[in-house]
Amino acid sequence: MATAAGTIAAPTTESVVWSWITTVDHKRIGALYGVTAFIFFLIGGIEALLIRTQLAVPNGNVINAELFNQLFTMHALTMIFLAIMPLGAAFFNYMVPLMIGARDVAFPRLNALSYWIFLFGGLVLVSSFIFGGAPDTGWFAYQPISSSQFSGSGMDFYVIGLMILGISSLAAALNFAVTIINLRAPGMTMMRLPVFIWMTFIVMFLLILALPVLTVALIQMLFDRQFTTSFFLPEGGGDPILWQHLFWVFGHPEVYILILPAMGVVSEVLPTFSRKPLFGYAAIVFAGIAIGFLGWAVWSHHMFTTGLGAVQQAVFSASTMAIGIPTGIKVFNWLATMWGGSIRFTTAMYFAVAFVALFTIGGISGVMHASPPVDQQQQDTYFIVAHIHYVLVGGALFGVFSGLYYWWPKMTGRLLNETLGKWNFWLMFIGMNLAFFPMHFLGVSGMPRRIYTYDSGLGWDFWNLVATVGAFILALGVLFFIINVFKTWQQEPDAGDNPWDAPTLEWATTSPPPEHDFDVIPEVHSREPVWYMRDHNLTTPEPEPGTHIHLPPPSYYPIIIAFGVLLLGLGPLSHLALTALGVPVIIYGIWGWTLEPTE
Amino acid sequence: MTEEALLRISQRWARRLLILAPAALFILLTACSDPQTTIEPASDMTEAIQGVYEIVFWLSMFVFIAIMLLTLWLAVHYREQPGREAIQIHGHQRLEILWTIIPVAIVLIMLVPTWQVIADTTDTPPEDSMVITATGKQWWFEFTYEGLGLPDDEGNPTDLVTANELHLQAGKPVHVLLRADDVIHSFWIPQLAGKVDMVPGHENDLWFTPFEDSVREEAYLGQCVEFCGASHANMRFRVFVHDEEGFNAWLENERSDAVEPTSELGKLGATLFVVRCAECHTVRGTAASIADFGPDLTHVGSRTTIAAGILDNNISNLVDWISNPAEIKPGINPENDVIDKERPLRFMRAFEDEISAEDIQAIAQYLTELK
Amino acid sequence: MAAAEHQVEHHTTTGIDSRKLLMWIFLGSECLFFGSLIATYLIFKGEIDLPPFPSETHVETAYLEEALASGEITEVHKHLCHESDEAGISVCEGIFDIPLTSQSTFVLLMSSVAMVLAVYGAQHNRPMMMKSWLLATMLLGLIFLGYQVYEFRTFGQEGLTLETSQFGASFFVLTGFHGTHVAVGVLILGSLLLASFRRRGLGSEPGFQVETAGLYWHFVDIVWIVIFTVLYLIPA
Amino acid sequence: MSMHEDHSVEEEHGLQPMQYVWIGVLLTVITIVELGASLWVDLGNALIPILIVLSAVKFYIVVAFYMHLRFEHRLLSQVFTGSFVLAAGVLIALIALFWTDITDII
Ligand code: HEA
Ligand code: HEA
Ligand code: HEC
Ligand code: CUA
Ligand SMILES: [Cu+2]
Repeated sequence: MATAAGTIAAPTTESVVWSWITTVDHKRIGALYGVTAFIFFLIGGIEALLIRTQLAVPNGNVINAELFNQLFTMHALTMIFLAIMPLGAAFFNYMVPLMIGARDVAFPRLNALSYWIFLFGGLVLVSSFIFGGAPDTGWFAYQPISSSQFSGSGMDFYVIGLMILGISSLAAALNFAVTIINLRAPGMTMMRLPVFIWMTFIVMFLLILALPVLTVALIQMLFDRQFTTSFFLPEGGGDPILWQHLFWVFGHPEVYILILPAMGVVSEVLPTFSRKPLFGYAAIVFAGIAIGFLGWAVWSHHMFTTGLGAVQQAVFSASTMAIGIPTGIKVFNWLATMWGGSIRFTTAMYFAVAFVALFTIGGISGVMHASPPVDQQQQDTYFIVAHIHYVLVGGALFGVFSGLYYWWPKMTGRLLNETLGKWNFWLMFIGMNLAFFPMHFLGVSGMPRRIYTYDSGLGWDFWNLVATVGAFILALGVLFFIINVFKTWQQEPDAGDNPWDAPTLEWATTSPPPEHDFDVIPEVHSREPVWYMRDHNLTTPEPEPGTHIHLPPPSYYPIIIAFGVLLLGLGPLSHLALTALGVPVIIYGIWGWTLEPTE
Repeated sequence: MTEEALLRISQRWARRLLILAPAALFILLTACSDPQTTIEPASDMTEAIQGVYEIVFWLSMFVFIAIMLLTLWLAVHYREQPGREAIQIHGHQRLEILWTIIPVAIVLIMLVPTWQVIADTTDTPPEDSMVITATGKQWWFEFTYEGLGLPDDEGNPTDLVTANELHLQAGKPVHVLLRADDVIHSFWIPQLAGKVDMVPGHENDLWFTPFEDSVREEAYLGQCVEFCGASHANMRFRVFVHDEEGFNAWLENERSDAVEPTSELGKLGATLFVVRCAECHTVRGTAASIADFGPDLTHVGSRTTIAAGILDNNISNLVDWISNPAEIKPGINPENDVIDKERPLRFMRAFEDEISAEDIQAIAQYLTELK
Repeated sequence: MAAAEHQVEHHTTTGIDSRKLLMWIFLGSECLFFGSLIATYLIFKGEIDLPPFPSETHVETAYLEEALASGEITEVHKHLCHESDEAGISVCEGIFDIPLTSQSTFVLLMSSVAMVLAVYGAQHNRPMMMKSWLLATMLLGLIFLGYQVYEFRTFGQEGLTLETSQFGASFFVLTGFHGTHVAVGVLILGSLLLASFRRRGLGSEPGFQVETAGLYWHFVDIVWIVIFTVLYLIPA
Repeated sequence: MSMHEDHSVEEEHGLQPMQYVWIGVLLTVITIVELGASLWVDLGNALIPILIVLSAVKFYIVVAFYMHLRFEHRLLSQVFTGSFVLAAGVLIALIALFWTDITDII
């Protein structure tokens, strides 16, 4: 293909590195997301271990106060924005087209663009450690402590990093929302979509609608810090509470963005290994939608102690507790899925069952501080830290691990070792409970969060030590996963197309799937298409000889545009000239992108 | 293994868990004896909170135990076994309705007392309250008792300013107005008052009445629990609840001017103090009584702790503090003062290079004599 | 054969073109973006108690003097106010020049008309119609931006800047981001126009590209419809 | 061939150029009415609701006709209206939290 005016030739080389850099294949992008996010997860985990080491004993002096504050801020930012969200992205990148029976996503290059922007945004955020200190005012960056008067350049990295990551997530969310609506296989109606797809779909809309609110808040913060406005600064007439509202209008939907993909994974794993269809499919789907909607009406429960007012407290406590109802419906349906089953306990199933139990614990403590008077005694104590880790580690992270064990054979063609897997699970499970259950006690004993040290004699010594030990056991569990991956990587692919006898469409193709996903896009007749084929003795149809499957060619432009976005963001951090440089790079990239032939 | 065997195992486990649950509860209850416990109320406000907490707690416990047992039982009972076929069902309407109704009921039972307490605690403060303004600053608390100072020359009541230690009278309602100078802090005395934030530019308040029987020698602990910078961990305060007599005695002393130092060393310290420290601190009744950047030190010698509840009040700690406060509270960094010239933060600086060790000793002696 | 391939490529479950769907969902996202900016403006609107005011406001003269003395406002701001007939009360002019903004609003409205005609041209295979209306849309967009630059400069001279007050901050950030959207729109239309002069024109289906760009353009227009009403027309 | 027909049928969903121009005129007229209401006549308390209704009408007209939403697949209007309603709901609630001290009312 001749070069279009003023653009580079489409990549043709087969070099490994370039083929990954220019790839637009959703499976490869999913893998990129997964590996990158897992590395960030290890970074976030090491940050957590440092925190726990410092807090192991009273008056610890492993790290100083300033560093501690950077650590817990970066720990949360890394885990939320660079680990759990992109791990979800890894799954939905890899799985959505396979599960709905499509050859790729609706906009393959946009998909690559999302990944590269995510990578650059993540690097910006993490690089703050070397450039004058990381953000240090907590992941929700309350004002005015995050204003230029009270905090250093770390918060600029926070603003820019989150903005860049926001662009990435928005692009991905648009892409996948369209893909799910528009690229379903024949017969794949909305009410036949796997629950994982449904949850992803809801998450996409939460992202699309919540991110702009965060972006606006960040823009205002940027103006406060870099220019002369005072949106949030009281002495200039601004209002620090406005930041809290804007942040949590985003922030609460965000926590459902983190948990819903995990709920989706579990809704796939439980029926597969119970060998029966999901109990109450429709109820689970509608409960998911209800959670998505209600999630918009509860944000002020993070602000019960800011002087909200009685009626506001009453309203927000009711809406918050109400979320327990659809969530409860899900929990009960998951349990009922196990009921009457013939449960095969693989590692994936262990993680899924543990998810149900641990998430419930976290949910219950959530409902406890949904009562404003109770929250007055729990807000900003370790009780909250316990809540968030039960839902985020026991919930989101366990969901991710369940998904990893479940889909690993599909993605690599290799089964993970089950013995190592059981070690992995039990260490993580025990470690997780040892680390986070005592935090309830600490909270009840009045231990505040975000303190870099504490005196002995307050009754906090013992449980802090237990928590630290638990954290290290948890880390050991993660280590077993890494070992498992390395060990099984040596083996020959042995998984077969459908090692679990699972019902959904991704198992109807080979493991790992061919570049074009399906030779022939199958026709879907039920919610469990593969079981349907099994029970009706159907086989996947052979491709007609001579048909040519059209696949989008690789492209340089995603990474070029992402680089432009990076320059744009680096401007406010170093020299505005970089921003000026970024604009032409982006324009050049878009120009080449639109002219590049995609056929 | 047969089904019965498994059933037996699961039942045994279920029983064990039932024993474990009270054990967990026991552990939770031991939190009571901890000095900063949130579940041993000593005022009307915290008792009202405790009332809701207990309802919420037991309901949560019920859900917790039920779900844990159910999960465990299902996992054990429906384990794959030779000859077992999974039942192919898709749902069960009546069951689904049932487990929608139960959570609705639980939520309603939680909401009613919640709303009740919200209404009670946000009503209006009692007429006869003692009014105290608590101001959060990086990283200490200033307390201003409205109208309790000595009357001025014209006989008008003045306010009484003190820091980091709050003295209350059992049975006497207090209305606390919450302010912040720099960033957001919060006011929390787990046993006496639920947390409310101190937000710059906003006027929050809370009120409570310490129980008649809450009088005790040792202090109730209070703490800032809203992240406020490097030394957020070091921003504490203490609350003493007296009977009427004790309170009046404290008040009598606190409102009067500073006592004259008696020792030679103390007298030397007094003169040094006026030169070195008066730019920030006030000691009423001396030449050092204009500045109000730092805590009022008029009766600092009568406090049990210094530096916002972090150090015991004794000479050696005072010396350490004056020599280099940043050593004790990270983030106390005079360099931060120059970020915005118009609104200096006025962190206390280190004096070890400015004042000789002997002189610091003298100042410390003086401060301990300010009973 | 080629036709068949084409069909496969563009087959979608719902029959909606994916790009169009993407644009509509994106516009949903933009609702929240501009909504948050407008909400910020409205939240601060109630707190403007010193000039410059958005629209004419009466204040106590003594209060103004005090603010002047304490440096909260400057002479520049004070000039917006003058004694009224009522004793002790000053009348402060509103800073908005509604007739002028009405003109720019009209311009933007007309650009929407031009845009819709360009889309019509693109969809009905009338390249000249498409090109000329695209050009017209762009020009009208640029004129709108010109008005905005002028407005910003005048406000600056009259003493309303980012730091003057919450009003200044939220006004400039809101309208500034709207302006940025218009500018991006002009760039998009410009590239379409430029691309349409190539031999291949806009490729096999110019209708979709122009239509999708048009959706964006109209959305930016309706955001202005809201801004014009909420900021300019509704009095303080 | 049949495909081609499909295509043109779909395109006829829009309006004719002159109709678009007339809609433009209508929008201009509404804008002038808005201006008139706010600058030249005194409507008292009715002003704000009138302005909001008028601009909502303009909003609707542009979305429905210029953006063709009336002629499109239902899904598109659902997506857009859904987002819009959510935005309006959440943000009006937010503004209300700042504007009213509801505690005073009861
Ligand atoms: C994955 C993330 C996630 C999830 C899913 C949740 C879910 C919930 N959260 Fe949580 N939350 C966080 C992450 C999450 N949260 C984080 C990160 C913070 C802290 C932010 C910070 O300050 O740093 C936080 C903080 C937080 C607060 C503020 C605390 C404070 O700062 O003082 C509150 C208060 O209401 C709350 C409530 C809830 C509730 C009611 C739910 C509900 O959705 C839970 C619903 C689930 C169940 C209830 C269990 C299953 C149901 C049944 C078995 C049915 C029967 C049960 C009942 C009817 C009770 N959360
Ligand atoms: C998804 C989100 C997520 C996840 C997964 C975690 C995981 C963990 N978190 Fe975190 N946490 C948050 C989100 C999360 N957290 C948030 C939002 C906050 C609030 C922050 C704030 O206040 O602003 C918080 C705060 C927080 C605190 C409170 C800090 C404070 O208030 O002072 C603590 C303290 O113990 C903690 C601990 C842990 C631990 C031990 C883990 C463990 O689960 C981590 C386990 C993982 C590992 C340990 C990685 C494995 C590492 C290895 C195997 C090492 C070997 C490898 C190599 C050398 C290559 N977290
Ligand atoms: C630039 C202002 C400044 C100067 C000068 C200053 N201080 Fe301070 N001082 C402070 C501030 C602010 C605090 C509160 C710090 C904290 O607790 O975090 C403080 C706290 C103290 C405390 C603890 C009070 C309490 O109630 O806990 C003592 C004692 C003290 N200063 C003594 C001195 C002495 C003695 C000097 C002079 C040698 C001095 N200060 C000079 C600002 C100052
Ligand atoms: Cu003050 Cu934390
Ligand atoms: Cu929340």
